[in-house]
Amino acid sequence: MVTETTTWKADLTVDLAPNNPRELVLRNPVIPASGCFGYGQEYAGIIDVQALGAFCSKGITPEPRQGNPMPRITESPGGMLNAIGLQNPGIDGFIRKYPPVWESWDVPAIVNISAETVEDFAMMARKLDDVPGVAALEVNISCPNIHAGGFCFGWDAGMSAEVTRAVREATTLPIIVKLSPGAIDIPEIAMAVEEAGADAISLINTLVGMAIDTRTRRPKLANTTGGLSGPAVKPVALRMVYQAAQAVRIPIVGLGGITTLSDALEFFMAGASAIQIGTAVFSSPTVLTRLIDELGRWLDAQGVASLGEIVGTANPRFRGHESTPATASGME
Amino acid sequence: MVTETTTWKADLTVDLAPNNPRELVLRNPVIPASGCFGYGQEYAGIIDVQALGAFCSKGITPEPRQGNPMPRITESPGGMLNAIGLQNPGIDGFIRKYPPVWESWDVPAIVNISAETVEDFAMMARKLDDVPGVAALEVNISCPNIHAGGFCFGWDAGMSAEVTRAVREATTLPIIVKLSPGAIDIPEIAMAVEEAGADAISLINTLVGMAIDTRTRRPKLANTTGGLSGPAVKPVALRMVYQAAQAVRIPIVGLGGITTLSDALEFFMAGASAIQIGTAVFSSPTVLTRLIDELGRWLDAQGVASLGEIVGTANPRFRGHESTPATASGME
Amino acid sequence: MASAQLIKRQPAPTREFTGTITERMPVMGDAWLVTFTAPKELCAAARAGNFVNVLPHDHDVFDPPLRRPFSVYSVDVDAGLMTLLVRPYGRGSGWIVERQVGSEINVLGLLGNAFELEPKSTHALMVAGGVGAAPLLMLAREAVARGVSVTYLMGAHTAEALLEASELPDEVEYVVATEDGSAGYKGFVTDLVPNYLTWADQVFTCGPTPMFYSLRQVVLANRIGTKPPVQVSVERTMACGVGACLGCMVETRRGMKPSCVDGPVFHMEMIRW
Amino acid sequence: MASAQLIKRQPAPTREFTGTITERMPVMGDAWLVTFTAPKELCAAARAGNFVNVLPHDHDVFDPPLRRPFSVYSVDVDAGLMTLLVRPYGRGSGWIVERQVGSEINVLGLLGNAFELEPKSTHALMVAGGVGAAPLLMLAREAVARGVSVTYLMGAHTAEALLEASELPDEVEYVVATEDGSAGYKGFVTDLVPNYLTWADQVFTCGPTPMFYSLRQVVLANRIGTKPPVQVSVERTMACGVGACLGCMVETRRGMKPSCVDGPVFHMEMIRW
Ligand SMILES: Cc1cc2nc3c(=O)[nH]c(=O)nc-3n(C[C@H](O)[C@H](O)[C@H](O)COP(=O)(O)OP(=O)(O)OC[C@H]3O[C@@H](n4cnc5c(N)ncnc54)[C@H](O)[C@@H]3O)c2cc1C
Ligand SMILES: Cc1cc2nc3c(=O)[nH]c(=O)nc-3n(C[C@H](O)[C@H](O)[C@H](O)COP(=O)(O)OP(=O)(O)OC[C@H]3O[C@@H](n4cnc5c(N)ncnc54)[C@H](O)[C@@H]3O)c2cc1C
Ligand SMILES: Cc1cc2nc3c(=O)[nH]c(=O)nc-3n(C[C@H](O)[C@H](O)[C@H](O)COP(=O)(O)O)c2cc1C
Ligand SMILES: Cc1cc2nc3c(=O)[nH]c(=O)nc-3n(C[C@H](O)[C@H](O)[C@H](O)COP(=O)(O)O)c2cc1C
Ligand code: FES
Ligand code: FES
Repeated sequence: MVTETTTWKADLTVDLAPNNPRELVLRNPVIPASGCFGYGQEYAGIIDVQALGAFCSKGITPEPRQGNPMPRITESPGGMLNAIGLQNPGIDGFIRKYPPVWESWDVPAIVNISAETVEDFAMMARKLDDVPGVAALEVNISCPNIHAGGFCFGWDAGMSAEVTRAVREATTLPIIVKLSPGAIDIPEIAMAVEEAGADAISLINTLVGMAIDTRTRRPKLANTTGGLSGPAVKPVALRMVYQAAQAVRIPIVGLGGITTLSDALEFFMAGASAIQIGTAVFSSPTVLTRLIDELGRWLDAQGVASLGEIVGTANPRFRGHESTPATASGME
Repeated sequence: MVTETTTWKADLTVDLAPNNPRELVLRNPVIPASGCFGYGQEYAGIIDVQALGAFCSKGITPEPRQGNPMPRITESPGGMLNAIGLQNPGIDGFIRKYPPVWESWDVPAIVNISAETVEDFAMMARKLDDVPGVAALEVNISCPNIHAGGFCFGWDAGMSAEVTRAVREATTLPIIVKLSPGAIDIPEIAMAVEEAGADAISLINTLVGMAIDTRTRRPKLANTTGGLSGPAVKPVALRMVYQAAQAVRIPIVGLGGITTLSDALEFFMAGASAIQIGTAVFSSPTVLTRLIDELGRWLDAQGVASLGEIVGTANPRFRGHESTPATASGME
Repeated sequence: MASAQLIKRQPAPTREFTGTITERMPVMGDAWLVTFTAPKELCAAARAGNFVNVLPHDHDVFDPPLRRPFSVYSVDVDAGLMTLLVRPYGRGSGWIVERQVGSEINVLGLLGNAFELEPKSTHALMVAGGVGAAPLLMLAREAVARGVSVTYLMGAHTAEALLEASELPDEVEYVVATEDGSAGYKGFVTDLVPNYLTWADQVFTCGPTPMFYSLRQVVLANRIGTKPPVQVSVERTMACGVGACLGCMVETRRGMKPSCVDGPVFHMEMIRW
Repeated sequence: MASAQLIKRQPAPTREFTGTITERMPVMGDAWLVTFTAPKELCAAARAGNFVNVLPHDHDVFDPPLRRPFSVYSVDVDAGLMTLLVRPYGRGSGWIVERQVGSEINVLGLLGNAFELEPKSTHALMVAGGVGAAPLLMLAREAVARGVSVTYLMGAHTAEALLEASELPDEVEYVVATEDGSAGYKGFVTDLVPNYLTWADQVFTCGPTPMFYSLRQVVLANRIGTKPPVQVSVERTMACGVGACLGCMVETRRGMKPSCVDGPVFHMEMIRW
């Protein structure tokens, strides 16, 4: 499973923020997903982190969080459930501790932020705006809005747009808004955040699931429910990426169960410009560099000069290559 | 994998329509799921169909349907995608063809009905009301409402209640309303259909997913998207059953990925009074009789006299055993 | 006219059983003959064209979930043994050929209908491609046993991928074609078909889908009227194998039919190509 | 005071590598010693307490997805071999013990910290339960090599489930307890601990969680002050194994700590029981 460094001709670069002066150019489209790569250092001794397209940090919150009680993870068929509870040092502790390290790295660091109010999202964005070592923000709207009785921001187009707009006004950094699979109408949410100023969207976050220990007759996770991820969710994630790619023109970062080159190609062909790898990193950290390698060699073998040429090829109504800006009315 | 017939002491019987004079008493809680057991005859030569608690028919529609073009099924990690397209002879053809056969069987037959208008649901219920051989209806509200621009009935509490009420008025047969996992707020939907007169609810139907053939760069299913089922969806299904069991008092039929005794016990402990088995029947038809057998022996080994005693035991806010009728206001 | 009908499934029992692998033999280059114990009633009832669905994972693993269909290659009724010809292709077949002698596999069968050798037929032409050789080998044996003279055409990309002649009864005329010319005729097996169309009373075929298309062209262009009639065994992804899921349909002149019950064998005319 | 600290992870390389199984040996009743090829740098760096995460499925199967942690049981640095003691329990360990000699397994390691034998320690007590024998066996060898006198207490339900005395260096005093009395003391291994608390400078333990609880009771009730200090290797379900997922936490007096990095070995005092 160890990747031998090979070379390929194909162009794997991708810009995830084409409309943003601060841009987000990746040398390749492979990004470890938030919460599955710590803060980068954890894997620095195992793979060449600077060979990646970028990496996402663990979700950061306004205040430090101890996270949920144990057990926090359990396995499910073809997947896993997690209820980490966003354990993190909080925005201030985070800024002191990690960006200074990343500054010396030649790979874009994307900071994943979570909050329970629009104001807190904006506050974190403002604090991160000019922190050296921070290349972009990923806005996790799969969290409960305490002003909406715990109803998740990402389930409602209006609330999703509100968060996006507030973050947009608070920073000029490239913004990737990460959608929740709990929403009924993904295209509606995607268009709403695009219009609200998102540079790109990423999807999907985890599905809500649970497991019960039949010996103790209690939920396996102390938190009762947890987020389902891994190969099991791939078909749902791919469908949502496919739908979103018919709704918006901004770049889409696809994720959810991606483990093999074939999985990755499915997401690109559905309309994703880049991909994130979460659970598969746990199964095989080298999957990240291996996918870059296999992708480059596959494109060469297919005689395709650049990755962009296969993006959306399986999606007849793919809008990513349109030149006119997308508007809700622009949709059929 | 062949089940040797063993005997057990535990009482496995369950009544899925305690508030209905026509009741729906099953000798055990194991039911093959709609679309995964044909019309019963397909498996009659392989397992003892009359040993089952009941069985669900393929989904029946107002008119005959040819179904979707091929391919209709494909495999996914720990699951499968299907887009059969409700191929069936239509309500009239169905009534002529199958109930007469079932009449001589000593096992309740549950007819699964699908429609795109409230009126059609009611029409089918009316036609089935006094058909010998039909024990109950399962109302599949995971279908698009053509009067709501294809928005699925089951995603909206109002529309779900409307269908339930119409079916309730059209028949005195026990009604099981089958919920869609696409809904954001399962408890809200569950309470709405309970108040609208459902005798029981079943959940979950399939999640919407897709797969792409990277060689042809086209969706693997002719229909593009399909329903995801199998072990992969179990955590999501279990979570929804757990939530529904905190919302309603009517019996709950749990399904979604159930394959092993341990899976089945998870659903009972979450609050399901009975279970349905879909995809696992394809992997192993004998799973149905084997689960009944293993369940009986497990209860004996645990010294539990009746299945009911373990229902909801992992769910602190389980309402199934409450005596006062549930109302929306009855919820915190 | 027979060829306007579906081919009825003969009354054959269907059981889910656990077989123990007794032999693994490499054949046809990268394929394997996998032999396992099976109920004698099933071995006795098996006809050429019938298939079984094999569970491609251990009991406590959930992936890959769906059974894989394999035509019955041969049976030993007295010993209660069934043999399948398995070419490792992807996840399922790969898992199966890795099972060692002594390990168990879960099998669902008998499934599907069988090739129909008409009573008055005296000359049968069989056209095999790749693992399509399996059901036709069994058919050749049935035909020879009934005194029918059989010509068995087989195509492959190269010599070593061909079925061993020794597997066929001596009475069978075995003619091969290879794309690289390493054995027999150099080219596609379907090129050989015209020479036999006047000789044969019936044609039976099983192989990759592209082969069906060219065979169909060749037959329609060269036969006289509707003679000889052609029976084809088709391939579809399957879930249940018993007509319950409606996932393996073939579009026929009688509508969408499950190939696991009304097939895998169809009269060529019945299929809407 | 040392026991108020976390035990630092020694600088050990972590690699994802594919090892080829060279030997499978049944031990301790139903368990197996599984030996496979591993990079020499890892074998050389391995210390008692370190573990590796084994991928419990073939490359094209997606279930079960998560790696399973196993303590290093022994290494052969010159030959580049690593051995694990695996008791088949569920899906992952069951798959691993079924791998035959010659098959490959994907391994991530070295992971975690190691037991800390203090320089001034001359008497070490080890208390092993079940497969917890693995890291302590390696520790016993390290201790003996450093001239430390070792008493190794092991408990099991019955005689055949015990570690073979021959696995331990001759210098080690091996004392066993069985619940059925079929060997050594009849009862729990923790009952034997009091006899050694004055003798030992340090106590090291690994075993099922219930054993930790009773050991802790016994130690707190019988030792003088905080002497001897106790180091325990704990078990948590893991995903990443490198401190990235925060799924394997242990609640310590310094907060929630990942047991894959700040453990698996902890000073008993540091854990909030
Ligand atoms: C009635 C019937 C009889 C059969 N008899 C035999 C037999 O005797 N011997 C035998 O070896 N096989 C036989 N097959 C084929 C077999 O059932 C499997 O389809 C084949 O082994 C591939 O499955 P897999 O799990 O290895 O590949 P998978 O992992 O299922 O497939 C990998 C990828 O290849 C695609 N794919 C699968 N099968 C094929 C194919 N045949 N051609 C092109 N792409 C494909 C899949 O869509 C998937 O994307 C038969 C099929 C049917 C329907
Ligand atoms: C640091 C560390 C070192 C370890 N070293 C070893 C070792 O040297 N040898 C060894 O055999 N094992 C060792 N283990 C345990 C091993 O990692 C697995 O947990 C064990 O093999 C069971 O995994 P499984 O896949 O077989 O069972 P699973 O299929 O994962 O578990 C089946 C069911 O049992 C539960 N379960 C899992 N493990 C246990 C358990 N230990 N006790 C009670 N219930 C459980 C699970 O929650 C699940 O519900 C170690 C664990 C850790 C964290
Ligand atoms: C252990 C774990 C922790 C996660 N933490 C976060 C997080 O902090 N923020 C976030 O947006 N997503 C988080 N996720 C979700 C992943 O980023 C990803 O969206 C999801 O796991 C689906 O991708 P996968 O199937 O490749 O894992 C986490 C996932 C896992 C498994
Ligand atoms: C091939 C197939 C066909 C199905 N057809 C129907 C149907 O007609 N009506 C319905 O309500 N559900 C249908 N379902 C959904 C199942 O009844 C069940 O809700 C779902 O598969 C989840 O259960 P499982 O994971 O045990 O399969 C179908 C599922 C499959 C796999
Ligand atoms: S495989 Fe289910 S109908 Fe044929
Ligand atoms: S296993 Fe991920 S932090 Fe320990």
